[in-house]
Amino acid sequence: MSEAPKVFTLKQVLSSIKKTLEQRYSSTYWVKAEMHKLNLSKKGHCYPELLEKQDGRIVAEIRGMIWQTNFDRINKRFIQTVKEPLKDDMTLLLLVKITYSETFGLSLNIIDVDPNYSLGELQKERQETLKRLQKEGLINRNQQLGFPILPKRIAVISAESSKGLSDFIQVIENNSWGYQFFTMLFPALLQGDNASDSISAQLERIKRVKNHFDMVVIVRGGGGEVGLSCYNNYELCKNIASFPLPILTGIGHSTNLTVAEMVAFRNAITPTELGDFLIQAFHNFSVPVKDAVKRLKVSVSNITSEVKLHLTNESKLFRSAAKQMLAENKQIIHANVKGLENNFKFLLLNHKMMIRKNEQGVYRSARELLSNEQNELEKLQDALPSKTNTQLISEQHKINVLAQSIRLMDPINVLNRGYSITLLNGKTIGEKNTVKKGDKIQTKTATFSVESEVVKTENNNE
Amino acid sequence: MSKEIKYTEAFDELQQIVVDIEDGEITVDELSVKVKRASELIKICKEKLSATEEDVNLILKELEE
Amino acid sequence: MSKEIKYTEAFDELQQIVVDIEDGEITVDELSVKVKRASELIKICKEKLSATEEDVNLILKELEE
Amino acid sequence: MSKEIKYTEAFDELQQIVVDIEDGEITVDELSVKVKRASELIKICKEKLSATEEDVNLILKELEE
Amino acid sequence: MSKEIKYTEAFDELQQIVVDIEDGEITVDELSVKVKRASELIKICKEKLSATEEDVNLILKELEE
Amino acid sequence: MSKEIKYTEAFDELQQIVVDIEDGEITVDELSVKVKRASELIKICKEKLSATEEDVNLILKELEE
Amino acid sequence: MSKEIKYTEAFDELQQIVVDIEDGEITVDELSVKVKRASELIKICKEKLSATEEDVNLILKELEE
Repeated sequence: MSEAPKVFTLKQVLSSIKKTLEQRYSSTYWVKAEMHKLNLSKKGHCYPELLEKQDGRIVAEIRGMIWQTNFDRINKRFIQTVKEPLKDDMTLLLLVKITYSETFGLSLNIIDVDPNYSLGELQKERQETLKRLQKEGLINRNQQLGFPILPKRIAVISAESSKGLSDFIQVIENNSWGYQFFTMLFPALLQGDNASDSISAQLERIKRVKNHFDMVVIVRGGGGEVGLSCYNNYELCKNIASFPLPILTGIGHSTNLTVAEMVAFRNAITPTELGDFLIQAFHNFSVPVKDAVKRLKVSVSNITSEVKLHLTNESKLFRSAAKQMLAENKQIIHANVKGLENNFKFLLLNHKMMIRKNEQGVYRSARELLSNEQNELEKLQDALPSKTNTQLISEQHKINVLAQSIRLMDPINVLNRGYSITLLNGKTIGEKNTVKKGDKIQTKTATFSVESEVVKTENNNE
Repeated sequence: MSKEIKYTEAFDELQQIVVDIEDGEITVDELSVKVKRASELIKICKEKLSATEEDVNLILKELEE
Repeated sequence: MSKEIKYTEAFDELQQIVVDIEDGEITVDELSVKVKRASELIKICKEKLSATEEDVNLILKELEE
Repeated sequence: MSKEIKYTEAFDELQQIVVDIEDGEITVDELSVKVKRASELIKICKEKLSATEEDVNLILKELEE
Repeated sequence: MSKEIKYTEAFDELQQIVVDIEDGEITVDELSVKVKRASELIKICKEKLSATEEDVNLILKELEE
Repeated sequence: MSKEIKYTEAFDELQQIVVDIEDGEITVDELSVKVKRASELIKICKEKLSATEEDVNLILKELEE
Repeated sequence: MSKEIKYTEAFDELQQIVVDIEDGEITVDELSVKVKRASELIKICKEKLSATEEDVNLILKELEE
């Protein structure tokens, strides 16, 4: 410490730091950071606070700076892409240059902001809301409600000054058909960070008097495309999805549908369109009622003409059936007359033929009988001579036989053969007429008769 | 009497005579008489048949007129 | 008398004579007499038969006329 | 009497006569009588048939008019 | 009586007569009577038919007016 | 009574009568009565139809005004 | 009752009646009644289109409770 220490002025030191930092960090860098507060100054410059949090605790913090010229360009492009202005509490992707000023110290000079990164972040929120509602089964809840056939009583959530509201009222109240709507306004913020709470609060009120209403409409108009990310808010979307009355939205923008619009009963792009839709609903009710008279007239006339035709046909049928029946009966009677005539003629003819047959039968059989008798008689007549002759011949024969016998037995015939008969006293000799010696006997032959005396007798049997 | 005999009786008697002759139940002594009777009966029958035939023809002729 | 005897009687007597002779119940002494009688009877029968035949033929001829 | 006999009876009797004659159940003695009767019956039947025919034709003619 | 008989009865009786005659179940003796009856029945039926026809035509004419 | 019958009943009854006549289930004896009834029914139907038509047209006309 | 019927029900009933009549499912007997009923329902529906019943003050009062 012999020499006195070198003393620098603050400016010398800070200038050296500035020089060192500028040499060391000469290029620009893309940095991801949360913009806690934008801190827009009256001159148009911004001095945002940039942070990084881990588990809710700040682990890095630095001051940012956007020059007015840069801010105008950046904000314009951001709104164009993200449909939201740069605002507090956004995580952004920033193009920065590290700057050091001897008077302001260290800060990040924000040269540009990537709007696409932010858009992605917003869409992430939208996706998360959708996913959650889906998971909780709420996504179609409102759409599943029955829509009133006549949506007359309407709770309107809008801002009193909203052009959307006046457009909507204009459409439904000045309709030329005399349709009567009942509307009641429940005023609320329609865009920006507070909109979701404001709308939710009004929905809560409407719920208390829901019996007086058929439906709820949320209309917004003239607000442009910016500031609608509130309609992706989970709480609001959940309230809409689970609301007991149908909710119709007419928020009036042309970008992607917000989740609120998706879960609502129906979304119309503009309030006018929504009004037209309601008028159409009235038409849908009114037209069939009006048509009913026409349709009734047509169908009644159809029915009556059809029934008349039926009746006429039936009466024609009846007439022809009655006439045909009479004609048929006449024909049957006529057929019976013919039948009677034919049968009678046939019967008579039959009888005539039978009589004729009998007549011929008498003649023929009488003839036959007579001729038979004649035959029999002739047979007998023929038999008579032959039978008589036969008998006579047979008698003749018998006589002849007897005559033959007699001829054979005539003693003359014996004698003719040389035999003779010896007689004693005129009788043949036998045991009763025995011959003794000296008896005179006669011997007869065929031609002679001799007398002799017996000389000797001898018995032939001994 | 022969006029009053019926055809049937005459025919039967005639037939009997023929049968008797055939059977030799008639003696030669009776034969002439029996044949004579048969001859008479035949005449009677023939006459009756003729008469009946005429009768019938007449009746039937009338019918046809 | 012989004219009045009937054919049947004549025939029967004739037949009796034949039977008697055949049976030898007639002696030689009677035989001639019997044969004579038989001859007579035969004659009678034949005559009767002829007469009857003529008679019958006459009757039947008449019938056929 | 013949006027009072019915056609059916007359016809039946007629037919019986024809059958009897055909079957030879009628003697020559009866034949004339039976044929005569048959002839009467035939006349009766024919008359009845004619009368009926006229009658009926008249009735039927009336009907057609 | 004939005026009080119904068409159906008259018709049935008529048809029965026609059938009976066809089947030969009516004798010649009954024939005239039956045909006469049939003729009456036919007249009755025709009259009834005519009367009905007039009736019907009248009613149908009224209907058309 | 006829005034209290409904159109449908009247028409059905009419139709039944026509069917019965067509099917031959109505005798000639009944025909007049049935035809009369049918005629009444046709009249009733016509009246009912006219009355209904007038009624309905009146109501519909009122509605259009 | 007709005043108390809800217009939704009225609308549905009307539509049903129209369809029924168009489909010809209504008899002549029912036609008048149905058309009359349709006419009532049409009136109810028409009134509903042009009438207002709610009261803002009443609702506000209820909200404050």
